[in-house]
Amino acid sequence: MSFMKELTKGIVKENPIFVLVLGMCPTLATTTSVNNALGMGLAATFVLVCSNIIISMIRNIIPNKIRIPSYIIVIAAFVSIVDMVMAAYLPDLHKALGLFIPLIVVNCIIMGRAEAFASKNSVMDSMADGIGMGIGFTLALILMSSIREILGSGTWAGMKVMPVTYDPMLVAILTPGAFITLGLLMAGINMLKEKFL
Amino acid sequence: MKLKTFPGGVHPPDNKQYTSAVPIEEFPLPQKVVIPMSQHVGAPSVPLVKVGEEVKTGQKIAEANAYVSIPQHSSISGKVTKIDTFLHPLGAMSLAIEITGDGSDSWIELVDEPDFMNLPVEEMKNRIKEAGICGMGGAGFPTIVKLSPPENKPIDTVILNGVECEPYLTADHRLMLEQSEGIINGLKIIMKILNAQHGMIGIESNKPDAIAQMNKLLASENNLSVVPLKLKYPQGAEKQLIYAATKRIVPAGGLPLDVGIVVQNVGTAFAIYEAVRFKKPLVERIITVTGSVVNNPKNLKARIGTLFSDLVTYCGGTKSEIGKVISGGPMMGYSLPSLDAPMAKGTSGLILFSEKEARTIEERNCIHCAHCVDVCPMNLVPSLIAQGVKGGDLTLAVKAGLEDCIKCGSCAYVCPAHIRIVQWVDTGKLRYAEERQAK
Amino acid sequence: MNLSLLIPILAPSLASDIGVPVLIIGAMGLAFGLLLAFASKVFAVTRDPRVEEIISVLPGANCGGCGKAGCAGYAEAIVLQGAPVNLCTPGGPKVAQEIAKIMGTEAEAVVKKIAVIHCSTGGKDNTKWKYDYRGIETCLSAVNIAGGPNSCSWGCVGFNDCLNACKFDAISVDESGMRIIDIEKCTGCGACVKACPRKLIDLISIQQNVFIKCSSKDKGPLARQVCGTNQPCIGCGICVKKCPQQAITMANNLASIDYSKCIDCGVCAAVCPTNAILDTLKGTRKKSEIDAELCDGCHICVPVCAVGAIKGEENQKHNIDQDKCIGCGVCITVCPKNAIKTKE
Amino acid sequence: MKDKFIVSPAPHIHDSTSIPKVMWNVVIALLPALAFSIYYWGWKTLFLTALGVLAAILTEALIQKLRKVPITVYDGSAVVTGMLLTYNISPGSPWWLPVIGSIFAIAIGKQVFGGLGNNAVNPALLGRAFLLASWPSLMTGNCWKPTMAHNLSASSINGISNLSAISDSLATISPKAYNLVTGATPLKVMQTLRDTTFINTLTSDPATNIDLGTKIFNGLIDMGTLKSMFWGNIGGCIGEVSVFALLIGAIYLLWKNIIEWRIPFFYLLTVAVLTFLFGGIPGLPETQYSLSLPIFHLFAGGLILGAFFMATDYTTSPLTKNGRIFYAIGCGALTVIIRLIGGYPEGVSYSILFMNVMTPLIDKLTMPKAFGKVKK
Amino acid sequence: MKLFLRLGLTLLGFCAVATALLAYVNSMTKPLIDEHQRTAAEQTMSKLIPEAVFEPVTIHTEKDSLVYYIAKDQKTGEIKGYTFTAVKPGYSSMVKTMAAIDTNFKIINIQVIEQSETPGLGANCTKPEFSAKFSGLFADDLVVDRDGGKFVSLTGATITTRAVTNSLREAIKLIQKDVESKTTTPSGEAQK
Amino acid sequence: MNTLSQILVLAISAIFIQNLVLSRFLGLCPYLGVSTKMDSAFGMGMAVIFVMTMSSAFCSLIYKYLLVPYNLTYLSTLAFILTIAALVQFVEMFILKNAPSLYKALGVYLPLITTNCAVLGVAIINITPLPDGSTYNFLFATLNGFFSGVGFTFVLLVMAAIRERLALVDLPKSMHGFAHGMILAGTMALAFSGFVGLKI
Ligand SMILES: Cc1cc2nc3c(=O)[nH]c(=O)nc-3n(C[C@H](O)[C@H](O)[C@H](O)COP(=O)(O)O)c2cc1C
Ligand SMILES: Cc1cc2nc3c(=O)[nH]c(=O)nc-3n(C[C@H](O)[C@H](O)[C@H](O)COP(=O)(O)O)c2cc1C
Ligand SMILES: Cc1cc2nc3c(=O)[nH]c(=O)nc-3n(C[C@H](O)[C@H](O)[C@H](O)COP(=O)(O)O)c2cc1C
Ligand SMILES: Cc1cc2nc3c(=O)[nH]c(=O)nc-3n(C[C@H](O)[C@H](O)[C@@H](O)CO)c2cc1C
Ligand code: SF4
Ligand code: SF4
Ligand code: SF4
Ligand code: SF4
Ligand code: FES
Repeated sequence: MSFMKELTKGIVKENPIFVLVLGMCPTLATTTSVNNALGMGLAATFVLVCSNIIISMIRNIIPNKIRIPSYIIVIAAFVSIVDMVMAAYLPDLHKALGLFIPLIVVNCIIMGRAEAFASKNSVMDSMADGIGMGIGFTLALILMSSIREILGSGTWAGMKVMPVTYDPMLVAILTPGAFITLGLLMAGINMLKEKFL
Repeated sequence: MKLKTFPGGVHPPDNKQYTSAVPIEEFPLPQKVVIPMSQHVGAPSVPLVKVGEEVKTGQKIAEANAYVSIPQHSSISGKVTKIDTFLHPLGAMSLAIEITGDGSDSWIELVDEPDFMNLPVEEMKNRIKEAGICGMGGAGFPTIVKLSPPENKPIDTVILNGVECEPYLTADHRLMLEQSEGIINGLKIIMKILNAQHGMIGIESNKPDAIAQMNKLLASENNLSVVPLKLKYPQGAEKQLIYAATKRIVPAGGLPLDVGIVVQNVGTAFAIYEAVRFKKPLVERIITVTGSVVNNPKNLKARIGTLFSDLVTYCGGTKSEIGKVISGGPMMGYSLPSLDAPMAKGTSGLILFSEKEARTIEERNCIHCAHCVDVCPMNLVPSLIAQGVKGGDLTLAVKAGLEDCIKCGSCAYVCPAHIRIVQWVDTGKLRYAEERQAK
Repeated sequence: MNLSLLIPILAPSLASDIGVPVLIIGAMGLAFGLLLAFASKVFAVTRDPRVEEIISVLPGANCGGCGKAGCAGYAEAIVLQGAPVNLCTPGGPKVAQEIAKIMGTEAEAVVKKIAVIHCSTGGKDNTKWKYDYRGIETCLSAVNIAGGPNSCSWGCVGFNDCLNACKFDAISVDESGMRIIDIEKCTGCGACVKACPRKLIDLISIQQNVFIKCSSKDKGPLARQVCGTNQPCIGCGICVKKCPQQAITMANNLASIDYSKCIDCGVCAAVCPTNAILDTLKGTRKKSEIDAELCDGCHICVPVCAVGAIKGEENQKHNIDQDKCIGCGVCITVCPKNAIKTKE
Repeated sequence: MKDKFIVSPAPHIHDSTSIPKVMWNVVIALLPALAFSIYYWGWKTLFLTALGVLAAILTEALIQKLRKVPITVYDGSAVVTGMLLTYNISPGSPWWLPVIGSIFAIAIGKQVFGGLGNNAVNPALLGRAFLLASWPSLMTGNCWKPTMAHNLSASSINGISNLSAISDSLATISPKAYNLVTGATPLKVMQTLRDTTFINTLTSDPATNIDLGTKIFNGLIDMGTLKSMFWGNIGGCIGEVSVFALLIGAIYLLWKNIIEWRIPFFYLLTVAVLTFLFGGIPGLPETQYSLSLPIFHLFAGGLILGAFFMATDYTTSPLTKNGRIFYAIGCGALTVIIRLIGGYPEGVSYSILFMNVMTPLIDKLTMPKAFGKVKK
Repeated sequence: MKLFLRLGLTLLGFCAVATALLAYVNSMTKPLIDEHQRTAAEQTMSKLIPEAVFEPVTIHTEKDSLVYYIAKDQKTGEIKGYTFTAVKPGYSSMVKTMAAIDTNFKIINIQVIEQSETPGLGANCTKPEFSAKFSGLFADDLVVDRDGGKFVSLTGATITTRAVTNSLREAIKLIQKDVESKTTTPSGEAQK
Repeated sequence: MNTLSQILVLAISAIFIQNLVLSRFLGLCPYLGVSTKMDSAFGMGMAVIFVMTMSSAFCSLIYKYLLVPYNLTYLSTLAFILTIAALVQFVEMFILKNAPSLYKALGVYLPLITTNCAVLGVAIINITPLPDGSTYNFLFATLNGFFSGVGFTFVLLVMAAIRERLALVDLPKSMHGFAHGMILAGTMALAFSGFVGLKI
């Protein structure tokens, strides 16, 4: 029961991007295309789930003083694994995501969930939390990237969706576009909240 | 010659044409006067009379009960008919004494000492104190306090403020033309009391006749002079006047006496002269009754406590619907809910606006045009004061100059967004005082 | 974890591939561990244990959403500067409660007080205007010009300074223009009390239900003339006389209730000729009835009833007019025979 | 309310100014430039401007309606924004460019912050930056060329008038140089000249290259060119071409006390001084210039438009007097930096945008001391 | 002392386990990654000139050096052409292009292999339509229209186009010189 | 180019052209979270400058003398983040004990920084090959850390000043919270894009 609850809360109610406002950097940097976003989302989800599991397993044996370094080592280990595996098997995606794979280590979501959830909850719940948060994160990334890719390149996941005459609004896939898209999405969510809450 | 002035300021149309050429007229004895107990800065006076008591013109009816306070005198002879709260010329309700006249205007005993200049300083000061004089330029600070500076602050210059920079008002202007001798004598008395070496009379360039007249009279005096000033509002504000006339800068939060100067209104000087020479208490003053809806705008010499409605009636009533009643000048005066208020010692004007003139435009967001910054004579950032108070950030308001604002209204006058900056300042000052008290 | 993955580690061919890095990074780990151990010894500082406690409750995301510098900064702000406990968005209400638990041990004993506005008009539409006010719309500013725009110089001007000062959204304006205080939301912080320039708001125990809804110190006729809702306190003094507890005093034409004496009976509200007293329990109190068996007609109860609900000739059975009875229960306390009871 | 007097805070009289008056005056001041642009480019510029203005007004009204706040489009500020935005695009733009730009300018630049007075940066410039980032080819390309033939001779199109004499032979000596001087805006030519490697490739002979480079440079800053630039006989955006027309408007604004002298003065002064000091062309050691180079830079591109109409935008320029000076110097310095070593030939819009975001900080740091407060 | 040991050893433990794990993963993936990197270049080359083996040649110029490959037919060993990589700064990055030319120094094909230009503008240089424009051109054709040449640049990305054309042109000229000098002086020493 | 002008170029590039926040998308969480007040922004900025400089220096040393010689570059992420976490914690304890007043100003921001991806980001950028294939040496890595921190602080302060001003006005309801911060960041990114292509 609680497993399902922990699983679903990350998707909407405590969506890490729109509600908790964590992990902004990859959100903005990797949403230039749906493929990148999906890659980043899955990579982060993998790390999130694994680190949540391990941390909740070891949460009782870590002295408080070195809690953060220890967590970080766990996280970093998984990130490095993702990094290497991706470089080996998905070299193109690895190249596109660039710097942001190693930066999953410091993605506030992962450390935040480790601290806020996994360090206090059972392995099962932590796993559920990780999966839920990961899915929430990934979905949010896909939403962002869909908007940006369609507007900025006229494609969705690489497929042409806009009419040929469409002259893409480049700014959507550039830095300012990232901020503004997310800002408008958040405003939209605020508006919905106001209406329905 | 380049006229002296200060940085900043605005040029509102002066509208003095209604009354500047109209000689002072004596307002006939009113049937009823209402003497407010606080016509001045400081502690309110305490009534000495009871309801039903007979009083003479000039009789003391209320006593100063603190150092910064003044006595009040009956301005007509008659009977005390009420001691209650009445509408005050600044708008609120406050304690006042109502006297119904007997029509005889029988005065207390006055004297005439032509040799008044040789009275001892203490006696002079005593007469001024007993006459209940407070500043007649608007602020109403008890004059006797100003004339008793601490010993470590010698005063070398006395400036008479004949600027009258407020549009519409001509009371000081007429007084300077018609009572120049008295004013000069008042100046001399002040200088003697303060042991000051220089005397100046600051007059704006839109009163060339007053400048000429004063110049003529002062030609023979080598320590007295007229300072013609550029036509600009608020030229009459103390610190700006001092700067224009002497280039001295009164420190923020300081007083003119910190730079060896005392400023008095020309009307005050005249009252001082009368008090010292005749022992005459301050029971009458010049008031300009004007505005587009007044039938016959006039400069009146009227008794303190005369009701505004009586003044308006005497000036022939109104041509059309009154929109707004202003006691004082249009830049700093107060608008009143009715004409039932009396004139006080500091009331130099009564202005009636038509509805159209009175209409205001809604306040909008500040557009940061900085017009207010450019005109502020105190070098403040008025828009940020207003925004700070409005947005709840008093620290910002104080940084932008909340405490130093003299509320001249130049900023609000030019603001294209019609922001009530002065009212925000007022509100901010109240809130800030509260906040500091809480600490 | 699949242990077979670890097997190659044991294989000697991989020893150098794995041994060297393990050695180096392990050494780094050891070094940093020792460094931190050393630091925590040498730089040990005692802090308020509650700070640590709160830090452990907070999500630890260090998101800065609370406006403070990270979770630790927020925890410190709560303990040292008394910051509100509900600023952590990620933590939500659960965390707020937990923090309150850590912080609030002393606070629990105190009876909750809430704000009450002593004016029945709500300003604006419900008041008479003295003039056409064209200034900025805050109560403080308005009151400061020409004595305030409403004809009653004591009453609410209605520009919502109180509402804007309330950080908890506890004050709202209802459709009749009155300011309503939400008992649930009001925390008794007193911000509105400070904000009201007319000093109309008071903090009163949440258990009280009877309030004077006027602050006018004007004399009766004037008060009637200027009051927008025609419910002013006219200083008639009837409530003072009728209060069974002598809890009401009259000063400057204005009644005020001493809540240390008030028993919430509602008599004053019932007798006030102008309805200046609000009784939130009005009509809901359980009424009294006389047990005919026990009543011996001593007539003691008749004069004490403020609303004259008790009828009966001396030495005959009395009865209570149920339409009139307000259920204040005063008669119950005076009946020597214990004949009066609260109706179930 | 006849029966009641009006009571309001002092002052009881007000200057005749108001937001709509100010804004419509700015519109008036912008009209001469519009007239000149119609003269030079044809009616299309009027059409584009009208579209931009209309889009701005409609966007503003729509958002205000959705937000249920008073609709204030008649105050003219949206009109100014729409006009200035259109002034900042090229006359050959497709019709939807000013429309989308205006929508973005008003929606994202202004209304998301609550409308007039709250915006952080100049909406029109934000709109331009948005268009530039979105459709750089339309914004920087030569799409205005076709419409420009309007009663102008080809050689003076880009204003390099003294090159007309050599231009025929130029086409044979160095097609590259010919293309440059006939095809681009003066600033673009200037920027290209600063690229030393470019000059080296004009022809195969280094000496000829230097000579050609020097000729082009001298042509740029020669009196005839400056005259063309003053009247607007050159390539450029709709509103920026005629220095003369813009100055008429600027003088009107100064006279009406709508803008204050500090920002334009220090902006232009900074540009003049810096270009005088550093504006020379590194690869052409022999070029001689005196005041003509700073004048070239003052007249070129959008500087006059920017300094008088955009840097002075109330909301996004500092309040304090000293702040305005720092702000203007910052604008000037950045403009010159971008023109001389930046990635764009013209730096006015970005420099103003950048200083816009600095404005609140500048205001904080330059809060004046009250009259009588001792300076520490 | 106990604290010291505890903290130190715990971190040591974590580091050791993590590192061991990573080292293991690394040992598994490294060959693959290296392979990718190595073959990436080769793949591109063989895409440009199929069925060939490549022999590196280094030319030294005053400033730096250029490596190009002689492509010889896998079977016959006949020289099919040359491949090389050329770099120049574009709009916001270094643009690296690999190209193949035939023995007449005519471009067979090109491929931009590294750039981070503006997506939608300069970044369009990786598209096949762009590469296609190069086939069959000689060094002297590689001048963009803006510079008086004939090469039609990418819309709104003259700078990127220029980077590609200029870098290729210069490289081709170098290689041509080198190859020609070798054919005339059979010793093969091409030092300048 | 001599070293001094190289440093100048590095500074300008790190602060304006390749600004961490506006062009590299790093450190956004604190950029949005701690930019509502100038005071906090300043404290946070100083703490970031300090930690970023230190960590860049340490990481550069570790990379050069431990990881590269033993062919362990695949462990850089692990080694760097370990170093940063330990360093931050050490510095925090150190300041808390030895300079309580400094701790008041900066200390509270330190824990925020461990999870600030900008610090690790800069450490990784420092070992990423430049266009010419070289990497920053120790001095330049340290300076890059420092200037990147300065760039972060700069935009943080600018943002805080804007948001303090906006705090005084009525923003539309939907713009409350992070929404207007995001749009402001986008606006700033557009304003900063004027620096793209600066030839220094
Ligand atoms: C608390 C207080 C004390 C003052 N003391 C003196 C004084 O000792 N001497 C003096 O010349 N004026 C004194 N003033 C009067 C001021 O200088 C000034 O005349 C008065 O505030 C009115 O100024 P205004 O009409 O320019 O507003 C005092 C004013 C205040 C409020
Ligand atoms: C904005 C402003 C304008 C003023 N204008 C005048 C004026 O025109 N004439 C005048 O006598 N006092 C004017 N005052 C009051 C003077 O500052 C000062 O209080 C007065 O001259 C002192 O003289 P008194 O105490 O005799 O009134 C003005 C004050 C302010 C703040
Ligand atoms: C946001 C933005 C991105 C740009 N990206 C590129 C680019 O990637 N490649 C490029 O060559 N030019 C780029 N440009 C520059 C212009 O498009 C440039 O003016 C264009 O290359 C036309 O140059 P020309 O005037 O020489 O024809 C960019 C411009 C902007 C505003
Ligand atoms: C002197 C002056 C200059 C203006 N400049 C601009 C401008 O550059 N861009 C713009 O969008 N609006 C401008 N406006 C109009 C108005 O201020 C603007 O629409 C506001 O929304 C923004 O600050 C200007 C207004 C004035 C009075
Ligand atoms: S801020 Fe005060 S002193 Fe300055 S112009 Fe406004 S009212 Fe006058
Ligand atoms: S004059 Fe008015 S709109 Fe202009 S800056 Fe001052 S307060 Fe703002
Ligand atoms: S301000 Fe405080 S006391 Fe007043 S209503 Fe709100 S919560 Fe209650
Ligand atoms: S603050 Fe006071 S006067 Fe103002 S609305 Fe509230 S109760 Fe009424
Ligand atoms: S993800 Fe970069 S700071 Fe939060």
